[in-house]
Amino acid sequence: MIEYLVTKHSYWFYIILIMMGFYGMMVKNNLMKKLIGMNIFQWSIILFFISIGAKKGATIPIIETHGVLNQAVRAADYINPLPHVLMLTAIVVGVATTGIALALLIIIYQNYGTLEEDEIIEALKK
Amino acid sequence: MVRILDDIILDDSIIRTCSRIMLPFIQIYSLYVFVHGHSSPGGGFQGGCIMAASFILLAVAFSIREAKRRFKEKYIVIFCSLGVFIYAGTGAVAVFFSGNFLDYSTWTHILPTTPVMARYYGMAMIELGVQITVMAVIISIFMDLVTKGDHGEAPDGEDD
Amino acid sequence: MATVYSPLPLYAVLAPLSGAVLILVTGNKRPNLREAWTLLAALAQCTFVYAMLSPVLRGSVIEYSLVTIYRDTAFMFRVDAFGMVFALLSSFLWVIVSIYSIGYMRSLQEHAQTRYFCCFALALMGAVGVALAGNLLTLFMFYEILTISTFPLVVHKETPEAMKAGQKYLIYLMTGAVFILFSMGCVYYISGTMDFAAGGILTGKGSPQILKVILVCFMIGFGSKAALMPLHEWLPSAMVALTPVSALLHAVAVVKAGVFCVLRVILYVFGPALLKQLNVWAALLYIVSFTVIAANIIALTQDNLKRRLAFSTISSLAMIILGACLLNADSTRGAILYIPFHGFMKITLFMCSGAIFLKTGKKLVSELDGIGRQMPLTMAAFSIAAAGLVGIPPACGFISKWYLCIGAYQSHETWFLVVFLISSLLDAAYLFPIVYNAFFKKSDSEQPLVSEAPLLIVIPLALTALFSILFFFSPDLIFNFYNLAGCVVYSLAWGI
Amino acid sequence: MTTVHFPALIVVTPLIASFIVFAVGWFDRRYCFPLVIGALTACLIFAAGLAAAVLDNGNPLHYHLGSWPPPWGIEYVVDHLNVLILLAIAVIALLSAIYSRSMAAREFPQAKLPQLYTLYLLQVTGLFGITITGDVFNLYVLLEIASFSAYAMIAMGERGAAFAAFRYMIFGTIGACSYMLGVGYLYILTGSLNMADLNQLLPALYQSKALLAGFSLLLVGIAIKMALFPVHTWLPDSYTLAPSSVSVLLAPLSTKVGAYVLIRILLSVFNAPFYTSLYPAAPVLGWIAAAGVLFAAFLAIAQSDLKRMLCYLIVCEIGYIVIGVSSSNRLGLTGALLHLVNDMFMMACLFAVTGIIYAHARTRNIYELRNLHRTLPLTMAVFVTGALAVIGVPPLCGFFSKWYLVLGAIQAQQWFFVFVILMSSLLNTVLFFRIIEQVYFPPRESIPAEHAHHDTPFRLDPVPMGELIPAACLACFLILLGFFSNMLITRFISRAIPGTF
Amino acid sequence: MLALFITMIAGALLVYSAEEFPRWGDPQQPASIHVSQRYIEKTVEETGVPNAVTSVLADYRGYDTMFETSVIFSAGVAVMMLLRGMRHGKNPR
Repeated sequence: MIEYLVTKHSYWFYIILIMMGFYGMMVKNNLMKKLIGMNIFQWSIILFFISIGAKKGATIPIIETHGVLNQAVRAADYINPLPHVLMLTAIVVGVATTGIALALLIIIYQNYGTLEEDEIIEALKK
Repeated sequence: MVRILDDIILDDSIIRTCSRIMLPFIQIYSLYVFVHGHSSPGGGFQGGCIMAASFILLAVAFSIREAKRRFKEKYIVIFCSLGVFIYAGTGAVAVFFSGNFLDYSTWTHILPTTPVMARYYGMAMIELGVQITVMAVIISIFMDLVTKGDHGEAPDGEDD
Repeated sequence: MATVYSPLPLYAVLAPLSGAVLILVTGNKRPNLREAWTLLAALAQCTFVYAMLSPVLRGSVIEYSLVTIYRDTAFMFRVDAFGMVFALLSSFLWVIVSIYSIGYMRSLQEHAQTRYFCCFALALMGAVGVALAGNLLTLFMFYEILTISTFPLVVHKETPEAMKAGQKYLIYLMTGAVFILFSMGCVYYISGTMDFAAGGILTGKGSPQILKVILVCFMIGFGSKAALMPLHEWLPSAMVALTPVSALLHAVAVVKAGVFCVLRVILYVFGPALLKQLNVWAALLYIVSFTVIAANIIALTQDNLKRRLAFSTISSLAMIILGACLLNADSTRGAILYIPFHGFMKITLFMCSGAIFLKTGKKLVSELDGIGRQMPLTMAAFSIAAAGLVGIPPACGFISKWYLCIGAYQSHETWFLVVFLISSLLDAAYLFPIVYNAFFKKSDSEQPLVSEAPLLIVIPLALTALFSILFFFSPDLIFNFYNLAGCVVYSLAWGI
Repeated sequence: MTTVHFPALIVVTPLIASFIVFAVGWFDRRYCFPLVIGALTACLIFAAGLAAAVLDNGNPLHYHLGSWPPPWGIEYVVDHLNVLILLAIAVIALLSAIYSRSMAAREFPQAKLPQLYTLYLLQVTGLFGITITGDVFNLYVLLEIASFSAYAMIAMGERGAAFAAFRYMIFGTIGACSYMLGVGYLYILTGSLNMADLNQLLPALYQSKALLAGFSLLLVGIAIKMALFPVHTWLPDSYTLAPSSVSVLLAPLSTKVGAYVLIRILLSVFNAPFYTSLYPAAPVLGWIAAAGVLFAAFLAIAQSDLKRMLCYLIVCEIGYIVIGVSSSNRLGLTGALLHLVNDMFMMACLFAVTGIIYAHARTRNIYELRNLHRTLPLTMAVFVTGALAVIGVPPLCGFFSKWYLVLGAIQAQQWFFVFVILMSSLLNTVLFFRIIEQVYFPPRESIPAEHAHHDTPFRLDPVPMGELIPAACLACFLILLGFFSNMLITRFISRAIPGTF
Repeated sequence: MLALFITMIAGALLVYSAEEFPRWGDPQQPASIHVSQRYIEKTVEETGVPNAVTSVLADYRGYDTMFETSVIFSAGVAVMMLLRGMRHGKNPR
């Protein structure tokens, strides 16, 4: 168990974060808070991916050739670039989601004068 | 409800002076980040964000109107599509040289370089596209959000 | 048995379809042209079907297959003697009824006549398609077309009552269709084919339990159309439809399509040999014979003429199924003969009731006293058909009933012999009083003097009445029903 | 031009077109529509070319983007499974674009039309990409493109649409994120993102708990995207309130494409033993779907709003498809794939008709549609065709897919699924004949005079041809699909199903 | 309450399944040895770009990035369509 805790702590953190986000998204009544929960949700997943790419004692994946071309490069010296690339995409997606969500919230607020879900549903009923 | 263009104007000489000084450096820095993306952390997306940030600073420090005077609505629209178009076009050019889509190494037909360097330039090209689009879109989203979309396409055409 | 490949069955189905399209296109602008299309389509269909008679009589089978619907199951027509009987019957009676209904609709100035004629043509397409279908899938297609296209005819009057009837009709038949779909699936899953074959395709396949389930589902499905007793409810209430509809569809095309499908399943999917093994079969016999008696008894209590005829229809249909279920040569022959003969007689009765309603506006049996003097021809036809239905010799009903009784006797099921006889008595009991009162009883209420209905209405019913007498003297007249029944019995390898 | 580059072009053409539409539309709106039509027509041509190519050389086409070999680069795979769906998407996208012209002009302010068409093309891009891609992460990105354009277009609808869109966005984001998380689990276990490569690597890990977690995360994500029963709640609101010109594109395609993704993940990333025998994923899915079918069918009957009823019908049909998948034998899968294609056309047809009705009668309440067939004869004829197809009346297409589904369930000895399918088709009958009665045979008292409509001459519907013709074409497709369903099955579907079944 | 329950269950399952992950930062975990090796070792000689992230982003998986840019673009268009002239727009949403 201790071994699990120590060697995989980053995964623990991501799980805690993702659950916070999920809970916020499901329970909160205020749409803005829902949106914040959504962001936490997304960023925790990004954290997870980044922690996949990590390697002990490795540096950023920028190959130092020192001018000497085609020398042997050890993959273990550089952290894994792929998760970072994927997460760059995921970040962009997150930004876009937030942008659209904010736009929707502005519209909702202009129509109903509130961001509380139950009040909006009430307003929609009549 | 009053037009928001007029009520987001904060008048503070310190902020204005500082930001006037900082703006060019921010923009230079964004270009640096973009250009050195190949050999150091950075790239089109990051550069674009910083460039957009400079305009956002402009809008915050002076006024939306000011920012829009520097960066016309029309150009936002054009840049939005231009950037992505550069990207997709870069890929499509490869198809005309009977290579697969996005295969920059086929550029050796037009560029006097090796396939490897052709890829190098191709990447520079698309990073440029990313930079332009990201900058334009972030500025546009920012302006739409803060002004509740009440600028640009007013029924009486484009205001400045 | 030789197999002839010819597109005739396809034409026989396409004729009413194109007729329907033409009717729709012509619309209400030119009523005469529209009705001309109807007649033309009917005649064309009748000719196409009749053209197939002679090869079938020679014992060969006409096949024609279009696109493959499903692996080895094509959209296929396969015309054998049994299908021929039903196809001939419905296509010929359509000609007569379309004349009748032209007269009827015109004199009543019904609304939405285009819809009426169009759906009528579609229904006939469905009926003949069912008759000519070569496998379960094709049969099911036409069955559904028949069901759907009859719905507008049932609700034609658009009164709340009619709507209720239509809903009832749909619920019953659609539920049935679902059961059929299920059992079709099982049949394919067990036997790997859906083509009909004399003597059945399921012998030696599947476990008896699943076979029983399939049989029951088929019975529920097709029985709902054949108005077997627990599922008969829609038929009497569907009598709100116009008389020509009741006449052709609810006495011949639709319900007999149900009976036809039941017989198809019994004789060509399960096969007599297999059915004898399953002991569901005995239960089936008892349910059916219960229907025969009960429907007749209910008919006694009905005062509305059309409802009474409807219940008598239910009983007669059950009698046909009973005959086939007895599973021996003579009873089967009798049953198959009773399909066309009952068709001719019952349609006569309905057309008579329509004519009476047209002239006097009367629907109830109790109002018909003395009508015979004013409409002698109509009531004469009525009495002939009634006699035939009861089974009194100078009308064709006798022949089929005779065979049924012989069959029941031969299979040592004396009980069913009794059923046949009792039902005949009951037929007499609810039909003859009408005739008697019509001719010999003076009507107490003073009513305006009315004459015969217009010719377009009288001629058809006279014709059918005539036919139902002629068939007694030569059952092979024109349509060779007798020989066809013989072919069926022979093909089922019972010998003559 | 040879079909070598079609796999890339079919996705890139609408993409590039969308940029051009956006830029050009800013200056002159008149050029937008022709551009859209041109792009979509090109896509149709590409799709047809791909279909021909796949049929010619019986095995899948692979396209390496940037000409990097698969596990390193992204590859596109066109096989018998998705070329059929590509064709269907192309046809429906083109028809609904034609349909949406006058409709959108009515529903949107003129200034927004270019942006609408831009998002429209992006949506089509996303759908094509999802269908054609062979890389799990690329699929995620395309999923998001499709979803974003959907959110925005839905939010332009009637009152309450923005709120519905926000809810849809919350749900959709949960779905997309949990899909991405599942991809992350696959990646951390194998280090690969390519479907074919994963299919090679995974069997060694089939016992691992982490893989099971990843699998279930993927399933949850896809289930939300395809609106499977317990997580379907975003669908009815958002599709009902969306503008007709938009819902005619979204409603038929996006959920079905989600169903396609499910099938693709189950068959191409994992394999049959994993989700049938090793873990009982298939039966679980099947039972959920069966519950969903009944639930949705009953709720559909409870609705009085025509469009909302159709939305519940979509949930119902998705349930059919999943049932077919879960019966996990050749017949059932055939039924599922056939129903996937058929249902795209059925729903497109019905939604198109609903849009026309709403535009013409200003109501969607099925009890106010009386005698509509007098003013809109052809439209209502199309509606009846669609209704009969959904009910499953032969020879319309709906019958055959249901037939295969029933056979599959029987072969899997799942009698309850058989019951569900048959039962729900009964409920559909009730559903539609309720409306058909209201339209064609309204109660007498609602007609002013006894023979008011006696012999009214036939007039074509007073609606724009641009809306009528696509709807009629879709109705024709329903009939053609019925007659040529066997051709589809023998040419495409039977080869798409792996031989292990 | 139910939501809390669901969250807890899901979290527990995730924790449970995370036990089988390779230990964090292990250079030999499959994610680091299967595909990504080529990216690191070959980036200079295949693309001439020392920054592996850039080369993967823009070349190996450049197609993803194109759609990433399209996502940003679509977001911009969406926000524009949603908010522009909202106060002049006729039907309230």
